[in-house]
Amino acid sequence: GCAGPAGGQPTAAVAASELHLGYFANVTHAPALVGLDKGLFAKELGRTKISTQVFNAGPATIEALSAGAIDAAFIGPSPAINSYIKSKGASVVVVAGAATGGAALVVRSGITSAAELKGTTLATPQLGNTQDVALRSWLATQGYKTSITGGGDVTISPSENADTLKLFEAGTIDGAWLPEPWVSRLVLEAHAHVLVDEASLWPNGAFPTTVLVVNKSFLYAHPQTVKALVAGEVDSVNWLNAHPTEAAAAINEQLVAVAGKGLSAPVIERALANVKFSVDPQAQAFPTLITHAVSAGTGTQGSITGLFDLSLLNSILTASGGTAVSAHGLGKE
Amino acid sequence: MPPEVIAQRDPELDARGRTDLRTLEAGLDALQTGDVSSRSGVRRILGGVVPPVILVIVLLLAWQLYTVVAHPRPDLAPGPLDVLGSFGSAWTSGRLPVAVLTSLQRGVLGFLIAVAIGTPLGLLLAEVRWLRRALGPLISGLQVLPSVAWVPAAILWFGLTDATVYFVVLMGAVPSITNGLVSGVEQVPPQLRRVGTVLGASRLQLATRVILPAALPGYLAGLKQGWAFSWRSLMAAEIITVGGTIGFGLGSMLQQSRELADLAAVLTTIITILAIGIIVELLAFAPVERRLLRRRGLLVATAVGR
Amino acid sequence: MPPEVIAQRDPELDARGRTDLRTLEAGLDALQTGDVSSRSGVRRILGGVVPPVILVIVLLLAWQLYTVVAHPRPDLAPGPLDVLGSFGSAWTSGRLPVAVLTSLQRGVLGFLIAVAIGTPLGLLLAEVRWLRRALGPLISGLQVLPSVAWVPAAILWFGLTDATVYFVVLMGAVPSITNGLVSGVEQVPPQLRRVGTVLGASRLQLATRVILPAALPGYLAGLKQGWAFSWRSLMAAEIITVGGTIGFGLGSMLQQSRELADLAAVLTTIITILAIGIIVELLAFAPVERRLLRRRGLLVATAVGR
Amino acid sequence: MTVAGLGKRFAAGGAPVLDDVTLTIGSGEFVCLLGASGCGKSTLLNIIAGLERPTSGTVEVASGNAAVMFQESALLPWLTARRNVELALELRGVRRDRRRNEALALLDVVNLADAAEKRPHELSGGMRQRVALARALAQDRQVLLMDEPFAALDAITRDLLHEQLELVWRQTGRTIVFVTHNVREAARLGQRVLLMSSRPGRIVNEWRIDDTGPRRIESPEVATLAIEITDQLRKELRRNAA
Amino acid sequence: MTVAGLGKRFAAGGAPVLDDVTLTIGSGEFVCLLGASGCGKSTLLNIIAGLERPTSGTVEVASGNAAVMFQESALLPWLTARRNVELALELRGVRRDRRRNEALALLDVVNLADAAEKRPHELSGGMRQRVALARALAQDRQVLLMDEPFAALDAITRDLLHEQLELVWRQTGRTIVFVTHNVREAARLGQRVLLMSSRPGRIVNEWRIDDTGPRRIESPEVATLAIEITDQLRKELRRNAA
Ligand SMILES: Nc1ncnc2c1ncn2[C@@H]1O[C@H](COP(=O)(O)OP(=O)(O)OP(=O)(O)O)[C@@H](O)[C@H]1O
Ligand SMILES: Nc1ncnc2c1ncn2[C@@H]1O[C@H](COP(=O)(O)OP(=O)(O)OP(=O)(O)O)[C@@H](O)[C@H]1O
Ligand SMILES: [Mg+2]
Ligand SMILES: [Mg+2]
Repeated sequence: GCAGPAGGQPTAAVAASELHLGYFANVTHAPALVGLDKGLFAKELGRTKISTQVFNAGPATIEALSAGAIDAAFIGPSPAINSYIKSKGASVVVVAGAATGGAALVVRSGITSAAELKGTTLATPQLGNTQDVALRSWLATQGYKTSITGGGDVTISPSENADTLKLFEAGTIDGAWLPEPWVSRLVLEAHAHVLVDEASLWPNGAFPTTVLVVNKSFLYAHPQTVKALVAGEVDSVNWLNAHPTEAAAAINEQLVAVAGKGLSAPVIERALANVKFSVDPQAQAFPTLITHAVSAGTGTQGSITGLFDLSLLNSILTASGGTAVSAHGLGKE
Repeated sequence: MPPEVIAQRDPELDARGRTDLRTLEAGLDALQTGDVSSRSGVRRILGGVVPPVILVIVLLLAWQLYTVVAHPRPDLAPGPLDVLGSFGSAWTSGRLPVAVLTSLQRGVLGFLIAVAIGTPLGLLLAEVRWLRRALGPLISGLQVLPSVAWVPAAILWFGLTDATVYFVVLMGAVPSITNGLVSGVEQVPPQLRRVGTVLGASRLQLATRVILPAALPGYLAGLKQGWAFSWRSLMAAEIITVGGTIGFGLGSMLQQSRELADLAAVLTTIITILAIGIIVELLAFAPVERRLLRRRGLLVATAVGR
Repeated sequence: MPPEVIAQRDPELDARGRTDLRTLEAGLDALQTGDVSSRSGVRRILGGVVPPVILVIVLLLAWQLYTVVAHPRPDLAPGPLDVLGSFGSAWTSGRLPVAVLTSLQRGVLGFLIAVAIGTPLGLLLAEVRWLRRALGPLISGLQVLPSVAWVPAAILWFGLTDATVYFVVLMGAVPSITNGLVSGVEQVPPQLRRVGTVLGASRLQLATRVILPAALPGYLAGLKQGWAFSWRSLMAAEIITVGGTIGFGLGSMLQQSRELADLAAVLTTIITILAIGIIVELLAFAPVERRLLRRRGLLVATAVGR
Repeated sequence: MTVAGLGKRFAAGGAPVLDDVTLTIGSGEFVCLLGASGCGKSTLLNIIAGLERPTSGTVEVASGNAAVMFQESALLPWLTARRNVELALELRGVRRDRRRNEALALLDVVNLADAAEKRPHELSGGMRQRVALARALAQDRQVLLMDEPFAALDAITRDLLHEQLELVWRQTGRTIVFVTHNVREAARLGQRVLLMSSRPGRIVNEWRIDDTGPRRIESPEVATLAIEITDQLRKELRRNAA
Repeated sequence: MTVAGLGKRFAAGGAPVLDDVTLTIGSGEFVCLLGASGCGKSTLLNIIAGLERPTSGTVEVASGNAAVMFQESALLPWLTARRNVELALELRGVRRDRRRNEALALLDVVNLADAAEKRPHELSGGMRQRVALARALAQDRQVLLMDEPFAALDAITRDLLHEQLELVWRQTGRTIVFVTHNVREAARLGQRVLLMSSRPGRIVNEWRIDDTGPRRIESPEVATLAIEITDQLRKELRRNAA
């Protein structure tokens, strides 16, 4: 029972009694981890209860959003784009950014240049996820043919990150394009080395790694709740950028609480050095992501105009004296 | 000539004839329904149970001996004692009981829903000829489809929720149950229908007093297969759909043990799944089926272990 | 009195008797083996095929109408045309043919290996009584275990390789095939064994000329079930074991389509899996079975669509 | 009971199975219908019983519906002998409290009171047919149609059941139409024997036997009649050989 | 053929099924073994055929093994009539090139040359038993044991098969032991009729019939004998009622 935003002012809309938030137990989702750890979301949400669900892959998160099991989620940009295009704009809206950077191609010793990748097997976290698309499109620029059915000059084998570590240690695969902290784990625990840092492929080194999305219908029904969520995230990102030394401990605390196991100090330090936290979703990068996904065969061409609704974020940012972020013509600002 | 006249024509001869016939028939009946001396039930069951149990014990001993003598990598070939230990710890930690309860509850609930859907559907198909001709092949076709193929679609529709699990279980079990009922009704001997008609049964009486009881064995077979499919589909669904709000079942435990590379726990779970399958079969279906078949004389008194 | 004397006693009467008997028997035979006029095969098949096809078309139209009228979210409820488009693009991109070929090849190879293992095992069990009593219940028990439960263990043993897939397929199919053969041999009427003995067959002749041909229908039923289990297990294994060096099969495609949130592709794959199941059944097993049963008069000439 | 000009085809354009069958059976008569297998005896009986519809002609049973007994006893296998009989009583409309005693009385008529609580599979073939006879009597119809009721039994049992059936007939005065292909059985039981031809089924001959009380199947009168009928029957068979 | 002091128990401590059965059968004789069902006729025949071992006593068949014919034809359902007969020839050791003709000749003996290429399920019950007879003849043994071979057939077919069997017997001079519970069948066919008692099975009576050529089942001599045997048999039955 919620009225639409017909009157311009969504006065009829009420705050949701509960907000279901999904995220990964992962360094690139630190704004979620810290926000929960420090109670920043709860503080902003007030009477609205927050309940969380931990995922380990983007597709499952999107499925939960589609099925209405969660209302908002921290997620990589590729699944968000994919869902938006497949649903013809009906599924999700990006309301803020969360993290940028922190992905790289790591390979075994003995491979020092792109030319030596021919005939190798490389892993990615999941078919069609942000890193998978990145690897495929980068390989294409290097002149390699790949296929999502597994053939080609370089075999890409989407595997779970934990499996990837094992497969790499066993010598079954020659490298992987991974997000943090797996890049750091492979480097520090399995003696891999970074061949390509994804940051080097983007202008200014800025590319989106994690964004905050909400169900479109939820946004229409409960804009205040979403605004509170975004406000909590802004606080969280600000805290992370203000306390770089305490961040590792706070993140690890949540990891232990959620996944039962934390990360070693060197891994988390190396990981945090590569990930930047920012509420700017880097909208300008999204069209490039689509082009990459389409050429890699994991995505379909489609319009993402309307994917962004940064109006809530910008009102918060400007109210606190910050600068607004741009949707680059892909939605409300 | 009215019947009474015939009947009274020679009452004395008649009475003599009757007594003589009575003795003759009694003699013949005694000969033809002689004692079918069968081995005692307990001995028969023992004869069926003992050999496989001995074999299992021998296999376990050989396995233990192998791990002791050959010292294989314990993560790739844990011994029976490791598995036992893993079972013990999974049990005391409460993980195993939770998983068993969750899975059993889902399996039973899913099965019951499947029965609730499959039975009226089966009755409808059995009764309405054109519907059976049109829908029957589709339902038989669905039986060919591995229900695990529904998992990805269900996940997209229902997300990682229990609804996904139930959907997959239903897609596995409903066709079996429906088909069992339809073929049970189809296999009712036409003779029995004729008997019902001749005895003057109405359409409803024919259905409830003759056709349904006669179709029961086929229906029961369908139920049994439906349960097997429920259980299979449930395990598949639980293994694939981890995460989300999905509760922790045996399939989840299997997948979790795999992720922890804990082969002993994997084997513990496999054995538990097997044990539950066998126990449900033995406790829930076997007695009903045996009673039903015995009442109809369809159960030949053969040794269990044949 | 030597037989010749009897035979020659009255040759003329004898000859008359023979001719008369010949006419009488011919008359009786003509009466009792009358033309069993059956509906023509084509019409029967048409009668069985047309109603479900019409139903499918109606369902498709209703589905399309729903998507046109109700405008559901296209990622959660694609229309039939979307699915058709997805099928076309998957086919032209080569993904679908690769997946079909890979899966079919694995399924067939796995099934053949299962036959090669299950057949001698079944023969052994059928022949050696104590082995059957000990091993039989274990093999029946294994049939209760969802073969998907073996996937996690197989992954730990064989890693993410094709060996895992084949192992799971074997664990699904071998028990069915073995059990089919054993129960086929068990169901050979004892009368036929006696006939063989009376005719003077040696032990080997009895096995090859009497028991094996008589056990063929049961064996075939086992093979059919074995194939169904192979295909089910294969799909489960392919869906679960993504990554590593595993080739791209229909299960992988299903999982991939799920990850790309592409429900149209998921439905395309489900329909392909169903179609392959039905086609293999129709092309490989049905003709063999029908021929076998018809030769034994076990196939009642009923309408296909019953 | 009157059957007039009865014809029956199963397929629309097929050969007729029955062709112009006309017969009249008086009340209390015991009529045997004799013919080679496949000549249409069961079809005729089913039409009289109302289980099938004739293609042409009419059937009129003066006393309403008829009771039927089949070759296989067709007892409901999940009910005991008594409950099988009770079902017939129930469907006839007998009140619940009287059913049990009436069923037991009927079972006693066929000397089966002791086996009342046994299920069909625990009974021998002869006992099953006697339960079926009791059930047919429970229907309390004037006409009893029997389709080769004793064909599946061994000869000793069959002879006893002949006596049983005759006793029942004499005691109850039912009209019985008894189908068989056993010439001696027909000659032993019937007051009238009707011989049917095959393809199409017609009534081609009829014999009447004076009822001089129970007769043995080995008796000379049965033998004489049997020889005569057999010769006729064989003539029919020879006709089919051509 | 001599059977001496034969006894048989199935369970170690159970009641004997056969007890002290002694009989001698001459070459070329046609002996009918008559008894109520379950009295041990099949058991006795199986012991003579070597399919079962006696608990005590001896069986001696002068001419070696015996051919056997069962109640259900027990043809191999996947072989045509001709191949069924050929199998018997093959197992007897007949050379491959002669089998076909010999099989066809044997089928002609039972008037089935036309149905040689049909499978059992395409044949009527009577035709199947005739194929089984041809197969038994193919074994070329002096002794032919028959266990209720015509019990499952309808009466008309059975009468014809009696004539067929008698013809074969007269032409080939086989020794035939024919088990039945049909008194008239025994009286119609046998030169000697042996009556067996039940529980335990013993030979309690014996009738000899002068062979004056083929006789009809309806003939007075058969009837007289049948009455006599039936009375004896019923005495046996009454004994069991007690
Ligand atoms: N439902 C049916 N559809 C087609 N033909 C039928 C059907 N029922 C019987 N027939 C044919 O009608 C003929 C007569 O059949 P019916 O069963 O009446 O013979 P019958 O005299 O009772 O034979 P039997 O002595 O073997 O019982 C047979 O040729 C049979 O093939
Ligand atoms: N294999 C067996 N094990 C135990 N008891 C048996 C076995 N075979 C037969 N019997 C018993 O032996 C007795 C005689 O059986 P048999 O088959 O010889 O009788 P029959 O005279 O041939 O009967 P029918 O006329 O019914 O064929 C029966 O009481 C039967 O229960
Ligand atoms: Mg009939
Ligand atoms: Mg017998």
